[in-house]
Amino acid sequence: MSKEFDREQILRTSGVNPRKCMRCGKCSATCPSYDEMEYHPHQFVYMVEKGQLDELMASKSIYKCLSCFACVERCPRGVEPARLVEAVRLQVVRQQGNNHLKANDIPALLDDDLPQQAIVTALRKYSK
Amino acid sequence: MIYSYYPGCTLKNKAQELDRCARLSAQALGITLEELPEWQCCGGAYSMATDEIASKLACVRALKDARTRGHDLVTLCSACHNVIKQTNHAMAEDADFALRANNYMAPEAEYHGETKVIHYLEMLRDTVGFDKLAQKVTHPLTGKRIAAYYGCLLLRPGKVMQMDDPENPRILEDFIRALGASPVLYPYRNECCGGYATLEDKALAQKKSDTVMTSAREAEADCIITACPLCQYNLMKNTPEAGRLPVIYFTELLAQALGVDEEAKRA
Amino acid sequence: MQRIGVFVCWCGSNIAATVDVAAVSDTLKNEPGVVFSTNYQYMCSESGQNILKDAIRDYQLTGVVICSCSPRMHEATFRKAAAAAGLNPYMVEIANIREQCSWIHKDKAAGTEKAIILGRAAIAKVHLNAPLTAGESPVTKRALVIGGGIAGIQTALDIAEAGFEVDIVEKQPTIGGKMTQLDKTFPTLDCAACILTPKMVDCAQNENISIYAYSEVEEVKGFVGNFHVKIRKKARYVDTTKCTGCGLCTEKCPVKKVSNEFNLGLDNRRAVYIPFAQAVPKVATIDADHCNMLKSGKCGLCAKVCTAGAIDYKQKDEIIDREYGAIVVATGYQPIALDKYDEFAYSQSKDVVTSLEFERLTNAAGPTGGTLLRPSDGTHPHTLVFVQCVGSRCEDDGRGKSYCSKICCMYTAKHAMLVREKYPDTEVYVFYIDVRTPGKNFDEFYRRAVEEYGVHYIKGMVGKVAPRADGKLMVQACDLLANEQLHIEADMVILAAAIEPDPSARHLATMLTASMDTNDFFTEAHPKLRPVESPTAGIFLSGVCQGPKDIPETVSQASAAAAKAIGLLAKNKLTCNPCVAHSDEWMCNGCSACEKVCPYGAITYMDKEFRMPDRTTAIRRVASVNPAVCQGCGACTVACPSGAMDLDGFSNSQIMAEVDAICKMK
Amino acid sequence: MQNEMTTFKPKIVAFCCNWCSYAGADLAGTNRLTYPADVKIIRVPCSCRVNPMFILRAFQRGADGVIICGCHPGDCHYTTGNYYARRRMTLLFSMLDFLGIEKERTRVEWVSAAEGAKFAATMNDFVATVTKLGENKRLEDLRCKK
Repeated sequence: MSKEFDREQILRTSGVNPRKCMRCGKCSATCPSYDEMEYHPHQFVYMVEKGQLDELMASKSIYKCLSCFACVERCPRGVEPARLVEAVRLQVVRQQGNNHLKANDIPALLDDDLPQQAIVTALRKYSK
Repeated sequence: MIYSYYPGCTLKNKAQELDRCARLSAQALGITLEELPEWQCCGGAYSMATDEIASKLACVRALKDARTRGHDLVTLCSACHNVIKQTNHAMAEDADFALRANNYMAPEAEYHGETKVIHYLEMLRDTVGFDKLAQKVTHPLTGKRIAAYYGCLLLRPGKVMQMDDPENPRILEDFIRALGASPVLYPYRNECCGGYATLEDKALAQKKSDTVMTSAREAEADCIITACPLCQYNLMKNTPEAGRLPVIYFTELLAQALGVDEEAKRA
Repeated sequence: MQRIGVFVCWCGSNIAATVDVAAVSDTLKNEPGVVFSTNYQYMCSESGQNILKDAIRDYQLTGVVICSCSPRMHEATFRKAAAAAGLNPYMVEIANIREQCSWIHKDKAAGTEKAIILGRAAIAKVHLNAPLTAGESPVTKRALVIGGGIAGIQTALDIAEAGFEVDIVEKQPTIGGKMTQLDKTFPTLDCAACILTPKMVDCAQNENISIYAYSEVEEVKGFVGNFHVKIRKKARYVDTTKCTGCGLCTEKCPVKKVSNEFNLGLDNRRAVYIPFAQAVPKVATIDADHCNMLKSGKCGLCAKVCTAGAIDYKQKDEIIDREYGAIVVATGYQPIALDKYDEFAYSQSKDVVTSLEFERLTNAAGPTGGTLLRPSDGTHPHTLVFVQCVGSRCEDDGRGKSYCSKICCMYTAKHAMLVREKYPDTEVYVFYIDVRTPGKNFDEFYRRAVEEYGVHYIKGMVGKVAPRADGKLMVQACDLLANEQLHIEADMVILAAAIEPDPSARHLATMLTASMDTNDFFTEAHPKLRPVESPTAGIFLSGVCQGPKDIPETVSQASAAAAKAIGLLAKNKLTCNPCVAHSDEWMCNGCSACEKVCPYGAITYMDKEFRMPDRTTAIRRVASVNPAVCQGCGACTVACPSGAMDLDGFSNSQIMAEVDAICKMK
Repeated sequence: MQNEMTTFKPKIVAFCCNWCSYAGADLAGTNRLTYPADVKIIRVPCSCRVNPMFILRAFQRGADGVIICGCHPGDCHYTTGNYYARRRMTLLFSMLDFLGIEKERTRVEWVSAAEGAKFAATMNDFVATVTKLGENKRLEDLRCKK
């Protein structure tokens, strides 16, 4: 699939206009997963705008977003970077055989107290 | 006062205490919670993608059912509340999404976000009233220092959830005061516990949960209350045992203060 | 039949690029009454105007239509040119084919067609134009300045210097405004008080200036040259003619815990108070909300200790009626409330302060005597974090402001520099999105903060400030250039809050019928060419009420507003707008409908003798419009049931003719 | 039918008050914000100068839509003019509706001198609405048609 197609699809899926970004970095300042990410929230916005998608789609960073909405809440320009991270991840996991988490993997990850909520959430986030 | 009630899957399983205490307390406060007969799992996370329709239909069905029954819908688990409230908002505000979602449903009765979704806490604040609640407390928790943990899902995105100031909330603190205890303010009460990352990145969940736990401990709290089973899990399982404060559901505290928890009394 | 000349302007390529100007002038040549039609590159240029003048003479034109830019731009220019050629200036009509045609339509065919229709409408109107003569009205030679900050002070001083009377109305007990609260001023680091207080004293001593402090404008009536204003002088419960400002009452007052607004609530004042030592007028004020005597009648201590006998618990608000020729608005600004930005913990920690509060904390006359101490525990802070753009440059989301507040970059550099200079043991961080320093010696100033004083400037924003139980503030931020998340243990956090117009400005704008933009800043008559005038004649703008400004800019604008006001006051007579209403006495039935809707009271009734067709005489009650008072809104023309009332320049038949020309089938 | 719909160009008369909306229209131009050329503006000193007769005349002469723009409530240059306009037009428009001229063909909008974008957006929306309704055949004086 072409890069331009990916970019268009990501913009449509996310509903985000990365041009609204004024590069203040508040999303990355507030992100709880910052240290776990290779590319940080502000970079998602910048790189999607510039079309540098191969790096983003190959990066493990897309599985590190906790969907905590902190960047959505605090962005002064209403860019909503979390939507972009979600859209890039979907662009990857929606491809055939690209599920990041498979149902068969789950039993090994369970313990006695783990709430069901964690499993369904992870499946929703990591798989199509 | 009658409400439709959406418990969610975790409350039927690992977080039964959250649910049980909520029902007992509601009864004591003269509120009837009518569980929706055919609710399905909310999915745990609200997909932010504009083209995710099918995964949100379970919520739309629950919302529509609540509309038919004619009562506002009460939720309890933070995650369910977040997903249902955001879905409802999208059905009301996003015409494109509403059109596509309605296309999956029975065509004769389109849904456009008519149901009012409130969290159990909002019900306590706005319907019962914290002052009235305080009068009904039979076993006041005087002297207890309690840290409220909001996490992220209860408050954000603020514009949609509209429960409280997302950066400086007070609803849980007011709740704690109503029960006769002292709320402890600490800065990480609205930061993420690590959430579902515990499944594949334990270290991340441990780091985040520890920040919250440490912050509450330094503020000299006796225990932490929460409305989210996953927060409760992370704070209990992903923090070092030394210095770990007990983490309980806010409804457990409520049932205790109202003196309705027979099991707890027997124990 | 009129002899009409049509002049189509190219405006360089502004019009000619999307409108076929030759086609327009050729088509309009065939309209009835048109005896001359041409097009030219720049009609507003001298040679363009000469074409107009020559044509008026050569073709004996009785009416002129110019197809050009907006009449708001050059109507006056062309009217003047026509008058110079001997044509009544009100025989000129403009067809707006630039702002309302060529600039908005990209399709040349559609643009040309529309330009022709707009030209036809103007021609149809000119056919019905009649020569008008402007009347005159007198000018009251006194100016009102609303707001006594540095902007109002400078304007008042300049107007007074030119020999005209000027009144300053200030709602606070003293003039001086926000500048009195500042410590030093950039970029030269003069002490604010040292350069401001002499000006305040000048105001008090200038015999042309009257200061109405602790007063507010209550009502504005009238129009340019002739404003009638009611000023409410709020009761101070102190006779200002007797009070010597000795301050004895403020020492003896038993009510000690009133939040001191001058120090932004960082310390307390008494219920009777003088805001600060250099206040002008330096008289005491009793705060009625907190005074025991006024609340319960039990105390009266201040009256006992006052040797001048100035305390007067029975004082009432006083309404003063004054007349003015010009009004200058200088209502200034306030920092926005930060309660919606609690990720910075402003309402959770005393050690998170706004920049204006920081000014007080470093001011020698402030609550700490100029020693920088943490408000929470009075200790010396070692690590300070400054956050820029708090609430500025935001999407319109109900939290912040969409504009750049303009002054924050510079005052933050100033704060950072002063802290480092006075306390070399500190570490100072400034988190910025962009550093904006376009001013004389501004960027040099900012560079000195970095290079000489070692202030750490970090490109990135702060995401969260977490007040820890041990009193430290955990600042979580992003360093965009290093691409890393930072965690700084700070002792104080200083927020550069966005500034917004003073909330009183909204109501004032309504009273003045002066327009405001969506942010409640006053709109200027033209954003580039008439920046200190409001579109409402006789209302001038000074300082931040028009948009964010620093002190040097405010002072230049204040002087500019003064110059404009002086220009108005220097005139003995003003030419009135001749486009006023008039009543056809034969059609008027004296019903009073017009009088009721007139906002200016310009319509009166008189009994007039008429010779009737049957040669008898009858006395009838008819409406009469005072042309000096009428502002030409036209409300009466629509209210009139008999159609007797009409508006010169915008008559019923003229507008109907325009409607016809626009709706006419092709 | 389809073809007729796409080629139909409505005739729209816009009355703009001199102080706010006319200036707002100028600002739309200065900012190059486009709207259809079907809109022709007539400058009046105030929205209260708009006599219901003008609107009847416009429809009589073949207009498909009429819009009146004035200062926001409370911001009228003449203090109260726009309030009069609002009341008069409310009555007039309901009468026109009764006569078969749909409510969507008539509109009162408040546009300040600073709202160029709002002016353009309003005109775009109004033209689209009127275009959808098609040609106005009510009240039209057939003698005016060639």
